[in-house]
Amino acid sequence: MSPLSIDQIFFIYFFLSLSLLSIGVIASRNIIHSAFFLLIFLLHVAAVFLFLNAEFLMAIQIIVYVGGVLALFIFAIMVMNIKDELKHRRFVKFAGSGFLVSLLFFAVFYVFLRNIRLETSKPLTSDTNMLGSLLYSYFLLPFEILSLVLLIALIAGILIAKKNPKEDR
Amino acid sequence: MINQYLLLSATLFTIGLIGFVLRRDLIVMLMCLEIMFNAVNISFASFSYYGGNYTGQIFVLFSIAVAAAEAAVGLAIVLSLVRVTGINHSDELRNLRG
Amino acid sequence: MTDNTKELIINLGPQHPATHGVLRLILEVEGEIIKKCIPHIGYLHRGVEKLSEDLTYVQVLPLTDRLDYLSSMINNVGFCLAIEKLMGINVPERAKFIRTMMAEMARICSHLLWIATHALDIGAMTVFLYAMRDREKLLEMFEMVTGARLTVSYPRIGGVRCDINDKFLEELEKFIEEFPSKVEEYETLIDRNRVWLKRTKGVGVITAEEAINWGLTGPTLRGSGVYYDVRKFFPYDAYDKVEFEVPVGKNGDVYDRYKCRMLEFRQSAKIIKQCIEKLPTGPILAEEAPRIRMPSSPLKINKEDIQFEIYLMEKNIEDFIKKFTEVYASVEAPRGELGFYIVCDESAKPYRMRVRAPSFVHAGALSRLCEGSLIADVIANIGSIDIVLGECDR
Amino acid sequence: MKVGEFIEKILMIEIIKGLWLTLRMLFSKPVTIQYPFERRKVHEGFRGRHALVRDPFTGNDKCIGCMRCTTVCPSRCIHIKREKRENKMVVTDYVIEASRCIYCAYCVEACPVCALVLTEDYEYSQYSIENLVFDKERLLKNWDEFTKKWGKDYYFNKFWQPPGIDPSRWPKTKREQGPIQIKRVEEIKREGIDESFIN
Amino acid sequence: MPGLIKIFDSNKEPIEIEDGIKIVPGCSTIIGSLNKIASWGRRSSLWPLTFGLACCAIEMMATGASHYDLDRFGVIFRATPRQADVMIIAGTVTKKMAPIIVNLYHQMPEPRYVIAMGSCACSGGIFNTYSTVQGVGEILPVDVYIPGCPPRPEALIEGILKLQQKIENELCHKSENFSRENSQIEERNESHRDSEEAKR
Amino acid sequence: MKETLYVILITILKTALYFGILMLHVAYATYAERKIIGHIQLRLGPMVVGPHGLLQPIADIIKLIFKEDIIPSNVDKKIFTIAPLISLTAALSTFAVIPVSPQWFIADINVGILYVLGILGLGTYGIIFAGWSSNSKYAFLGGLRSVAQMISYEIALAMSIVGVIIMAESFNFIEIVNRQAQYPLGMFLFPQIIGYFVFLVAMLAETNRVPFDLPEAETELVAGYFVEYSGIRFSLFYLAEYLAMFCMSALATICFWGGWTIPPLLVKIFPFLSFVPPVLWFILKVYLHMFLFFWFRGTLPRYRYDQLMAIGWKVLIPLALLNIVLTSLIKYYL
Amino acid sequence: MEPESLSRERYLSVLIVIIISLFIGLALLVVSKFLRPKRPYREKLTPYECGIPSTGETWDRFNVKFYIVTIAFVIFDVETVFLYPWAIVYKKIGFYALLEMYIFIFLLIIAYFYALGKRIFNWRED
Amino acid sequence: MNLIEIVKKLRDKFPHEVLWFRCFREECDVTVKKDNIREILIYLKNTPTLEFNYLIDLTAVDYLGFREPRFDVVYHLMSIKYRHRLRIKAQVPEQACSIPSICDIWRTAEWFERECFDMFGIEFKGHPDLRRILMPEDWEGFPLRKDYPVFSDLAEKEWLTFIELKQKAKELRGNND
Ligand code: SF4
Ligand code: SF4
Ligand code: SF4
Repeated sequence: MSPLSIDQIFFIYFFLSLSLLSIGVIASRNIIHSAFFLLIFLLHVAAVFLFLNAEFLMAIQIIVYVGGVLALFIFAIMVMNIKDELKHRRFVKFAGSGFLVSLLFFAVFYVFLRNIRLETSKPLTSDTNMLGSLLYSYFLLPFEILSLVLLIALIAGILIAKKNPKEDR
Repeated sequence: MINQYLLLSATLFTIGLIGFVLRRDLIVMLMCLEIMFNAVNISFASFSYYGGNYTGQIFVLFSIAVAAAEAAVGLAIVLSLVRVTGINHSDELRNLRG
Repeated sequence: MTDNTKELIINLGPQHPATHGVLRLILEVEGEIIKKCIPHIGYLHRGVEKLSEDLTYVQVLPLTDRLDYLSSMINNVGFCLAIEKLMGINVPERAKFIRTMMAEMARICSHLLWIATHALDIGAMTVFLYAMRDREKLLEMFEMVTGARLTVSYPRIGGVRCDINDKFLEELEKFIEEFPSKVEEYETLIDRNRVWLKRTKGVGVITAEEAINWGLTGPTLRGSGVYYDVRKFFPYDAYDKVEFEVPVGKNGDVYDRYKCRMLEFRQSAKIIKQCIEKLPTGPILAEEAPRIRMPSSPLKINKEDIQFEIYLMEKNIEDFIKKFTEVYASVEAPRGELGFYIVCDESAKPYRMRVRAPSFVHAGALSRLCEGSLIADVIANIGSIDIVLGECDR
Repeated sequence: MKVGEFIEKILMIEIIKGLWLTLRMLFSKPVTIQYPFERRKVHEGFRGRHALVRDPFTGNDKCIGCMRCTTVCPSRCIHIKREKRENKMVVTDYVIEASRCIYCAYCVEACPVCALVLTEDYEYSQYSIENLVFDKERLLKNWDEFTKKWGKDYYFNKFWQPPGIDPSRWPKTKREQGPIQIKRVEEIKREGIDESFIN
Repeated sequence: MPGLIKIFDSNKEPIEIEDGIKIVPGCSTIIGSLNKIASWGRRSSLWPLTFGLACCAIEMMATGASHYDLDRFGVIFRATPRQADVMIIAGTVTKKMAPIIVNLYHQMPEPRYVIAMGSCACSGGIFNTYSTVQGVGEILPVDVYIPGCPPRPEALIEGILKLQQKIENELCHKSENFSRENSQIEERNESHRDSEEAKR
Repeated sequence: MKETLYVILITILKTALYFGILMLHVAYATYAERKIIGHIQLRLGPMVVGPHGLLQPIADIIKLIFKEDIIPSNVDKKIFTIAPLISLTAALSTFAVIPVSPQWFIADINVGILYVLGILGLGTYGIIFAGWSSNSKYAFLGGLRSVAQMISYEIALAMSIVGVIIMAESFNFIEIVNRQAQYPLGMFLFPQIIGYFVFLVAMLAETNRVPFDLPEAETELVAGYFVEYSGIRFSLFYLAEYLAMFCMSALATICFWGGWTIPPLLVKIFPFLSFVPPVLWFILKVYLHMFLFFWFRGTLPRYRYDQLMAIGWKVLIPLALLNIVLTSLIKYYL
Repeated sequence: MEPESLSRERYLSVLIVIIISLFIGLALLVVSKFLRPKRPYREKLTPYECGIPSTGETWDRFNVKFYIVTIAFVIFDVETVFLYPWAIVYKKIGFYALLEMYIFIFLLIIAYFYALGKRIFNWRED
Repeated sequence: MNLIEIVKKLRDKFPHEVLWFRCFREECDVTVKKDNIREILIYLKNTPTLEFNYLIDLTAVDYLGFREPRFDVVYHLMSIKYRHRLRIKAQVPEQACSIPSICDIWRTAEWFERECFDMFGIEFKGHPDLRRILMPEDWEGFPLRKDYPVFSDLAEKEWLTFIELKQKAKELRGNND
């Protein structure tokens, strides 16, 4: 193995860029910039899925996250006033302590993760057929439950959003 | 090899968490949630890859779906909050309660 | 606690592809739904009324061309009618028929431009070009007779400016022959098209009563089901000698207004046909018509024609009453009733000329038509009331 | 909804009809006139650029300085300077602001000697507004330019004697006006045409 | 084209050799041919702003329609000034409208041209009244004047062709009349923007 | 390592070639549009620049390159700059996986169809960002309308393709085309007629074309989301729009018209047709769809945007679902 | 196609294409940057609003009725995604898969009708 | 009922309002005092035998130097049912330059009155939104008054914005040439 294979180089790139992008999301003053960073972030995650031989997941990531969820976010941003955010502080009052707690979290993570070994001889190949077969046979029940979850989410979403504030008063 | 992916996942998760805890803006908080979801998905996928079975991937699939549902409901809540109270900041909401 | 949304204020025009010139609308929208629509006009206010006080009656005539520049012929006719009424001139028959014919040509011309722009506004760009193609033929015919395509200055006080010849009549006949099929062409593209129906039906509804209250005229009024047409109510020129119907709508929406105008195409063609058939021979200018160099001496108005009774004023007002005679004459312009109110002080220049412009009234009614609709409907509404800013702002 | 209508709606008959129409048009001949390469013939009497008629005999303009055109002009864009010389009015300067003119041809109609004409020329856009103020020279030049293009030997403007109008309304000089000989007398002489033919 | 001049010859100023025509000494070949290309492009695709004021606008529409078809010359109407190259002022400019026209003119990217169509736009025409501007030349630099009331569609086309000729003859883009102290203003804008951002 | 470099080099060359040809096509698609619409309207379209106006698109591009590019004050400068790039990149990179013949493609990935769907949706973000960042109300409304359009039609588009996937049992483009070659007409068009209809309508909506050209509706929103864009940035949007049209046409061709397959039935009747190279056949089909775009533009009025959403949700999605159910049933029992 | 052949090379090509696409856009921008005139000044940079100086805020809180549709969109999007793997495998798995998906679609239709009943697609009316 | 009868009827109803009437070329105009103009118009509109339900036009005329109440506000009424027109004129003096608004009787009067205000400076009492309509908001003077200049050169009466505009244009041009 050469000191840095192409894969390695890419991984380092993705590591850095993903970290930076996510920092960009949380640190941007302007929400639409956050959304933009999130867009690139999600695309990068899709690329990472490729490295894990999850071709289908990449496509789904792009379609659902980039095409769906992000649209929802951007739309919400467009509907709401962003000027507020620009005028106000970006972070909550107890920012310091929250930061520390999170770092602690990371430390714990790190300690645990360091020791995981899961090296099989033959890494997974990409086969959507297999994935589908599994999904619709072995994971039948979760799948149906999921569809219920989605139904409920839709109903809940509509119920919550449709509520007319004028009637409340 | 899996460690590097897990490390990546952990890093992203932490960043998301930091954002979630620190940011005031509800929409950004939801975005951070998405980052965390993605971080978890990466680890799932890497488990699947290195573990040699598809369960992880299927979990990612489910997780993506749930994340979408979460985002939908979450944003609906945020939006109706904003519509009713005009506030989209977490700490102000907290003040509202108290 | 309020609903925390604000209206977005959008400024539509004066430079906007769909405002037919320089109309400006200020729209307060919520989402895309219009809460309030405030028309602003005056961007083409050229001071015609004031300027005409400084010109002789004959010189004012070319000015009227430039009021409603889509149907300048009809404007000219309206102005001439007013002056003829004032001076008591009897227009020769032939001139009357020629005027009627020309006026109907101008109506077709104007409606063609209307359907063109209306369709373009709603997105059917091809109708625009087809209509313009046929309009071009009419313009060419205008050019043949009058020497200009748009600003014709053709009618004259007491008649028309020059006679028409057989070649013109031939071409006109040919045009009228094939015109209905051309109208069908436009209708194929839009009339039953589902997109068009969706965009026009039930949009910008105004009831008959409201339409009268808002002072709408012409096809815009008739679309709401009110039967009022100057050509029928107060016939002028040769309109009492030709047969035609006045199409009337029902619902008062954009579609009905559109339909009214589409039917008027055919009626106009019918009128022209009759005019060609019935065209008498004879002079085209009345004997007593003023010369092109209007006399600077007082205008001859027979004082016997003025009847008056004074009730509450001292007698010395009598001179005043005799000095200032006034008339109001109106024509059915493509947009509606175009009236000229002329106050004459016996000089060669009008003391006051007032143009009652249908576009002005219609533009005022826009705020009523647009409220509660969407931005796209505003465009459809502007198209359906067919305003010309030159006339609106004068 | 009737069945027929329903079927029509499902099959989108009206849209297909529209599409068929446009398809037909796609293959029919365009009506475009390719202007700089081919021109539509302008109808006689089109009210275009001004010109002063050049008298074929004298080679000069025919204006007698009666000022009728100035008074009749609605946009007041004709300016005439006159001088009294040897008991005769002489027009020293004749200016038309073409950029103000509205091309109503009142001046043409009013002129008792048919000295003025709105030619069928229409291509005279300019880079500078000063070039749109025509003085006497320019107006005569306009006439020359126009006649060069005209192609016929005679020219007659419709607004000199609007057809259908009782000639008794015109001054005598105008009643007698016939078509204008375009070529100059010298040229005619050179070509040897009978002089009595003119007028 | 200041950009080019900067690349090839940064310290030479263009000099004016004729009215409206400027050349840059010493860097003729490259700039010359590029310029030719540029002016060919500009000339061949003049996009006017959809902007009608009065009667003349109707003739302008007719010019765009099938019989005359401006598209033949690559002329297509754009609705926003940002994408337009030429402003055809078709109709009477009133005093109320004047600021708007000037505003629109300013919003057009350079190089930009103005055609005054019709007597009204050229000089106010018959409307010598209290409310009309006597010629758009009073408020804007006009490139081509087209007389007529309204000018025939052919006349408008001829005017556009004249403008094309003018563009072709430009060796460098004509000196913009309204671009005084641009750099300063730009700097001011930039600093303004920065300070706004800093405020946040 | 070396191999990879080799692959990279080849790909770059291939891409350059492919894109070069593609760009030429795009440029001349604008020309074709002007010509076709011109003739529909009894005009001639570009005539003067070059013989029959053939150099017109080139002149346009040159003009735009040499044109000043205004970034108005108060816009969100970063997003304003990036937005057209997003649109263009999204539109261009879909072509990475679109094969034009069995041999001609840049990359042949297994989930090609999903990739194209996903990336095409990305182009909308360019529009949204452009509308949002322009600080102009028209642009803003254009952006909003774009969202509305996207949320109404993306699902219909995605669902309309499910039928094809059921028939082809693959996400791979080449596989899909090969499957169609087994049919006598060489296309899924007839079994999938409902799906095709839905796809066609959704395709028009996705590419913002008449009758769904609301985000840039000229007579309503002036120029919609690119109101403030000038010069080269505007041309990037323009390019992206036409690229998206090409991409959609290619997608329709591959999914419903059998890509480069020559209908076997036709070959039987006219054997000489088999000598026509598949690429030509493919391009022909693509241009057929491009022609449809232009033709509709020349014929139809524009929908209002609540109606447009209603059509997407109330007509197309039920139709697409119906198509899925029918196809799966028939396919299962066949 | 054998699954083993998922080589990253293919995606490498995709990546290259993406990079080249970006590059084309950037190149156009950069080239034009050197060629075009640049003379910004205050009037030129004002936002366009039909010639009138802009009034009011563009980035303001803005009431859009159809954001509920967006929620429905996301949910439906997810559901569509699950149709894809099913579409290629259901025949192999057998009738169960078909049935399962019909149940799924049925739930989808319930959701659809719920949304329809709540009139969220008629957003203009309320 | 012909026009003369209508006028007679009107006079009987409002004996203290009608100043005079005149008939010329089959048109009648009635000059009235301005104070009760609303009542007169409402009467004309709502009386079943008259039913002048349509306001064609509303304008004003300036008789500067000819008559004392300087302005006439002119209403053109029409009855769609009976097909006749009537002209009502109300005298408005220069000093108390105002007249009751009739916006609530006919909505169309809203703009007509605004125009009248814009052009003549006649104030319509009770108008909901009396602003200039044709001229810019900050324009000075009332153009259609007889003492207002016709021609473009307004000298010191010129609209300030336009002066600025011209000034700026000149300045910018001067800098370059
Ligand atoms: S044509 Fe009319 S405006 Fe022109 S100079 Fe003659 S009279 Fe005057
Ligand atoms: S009317 Fe004729 S003769 Fe008299 S001044 Fe004018 S041009 Fe000369
Ligand atoms: S020049 Fe003539 S046609 Fe043109 S706008 Fe002025 S008056 Fe109208």
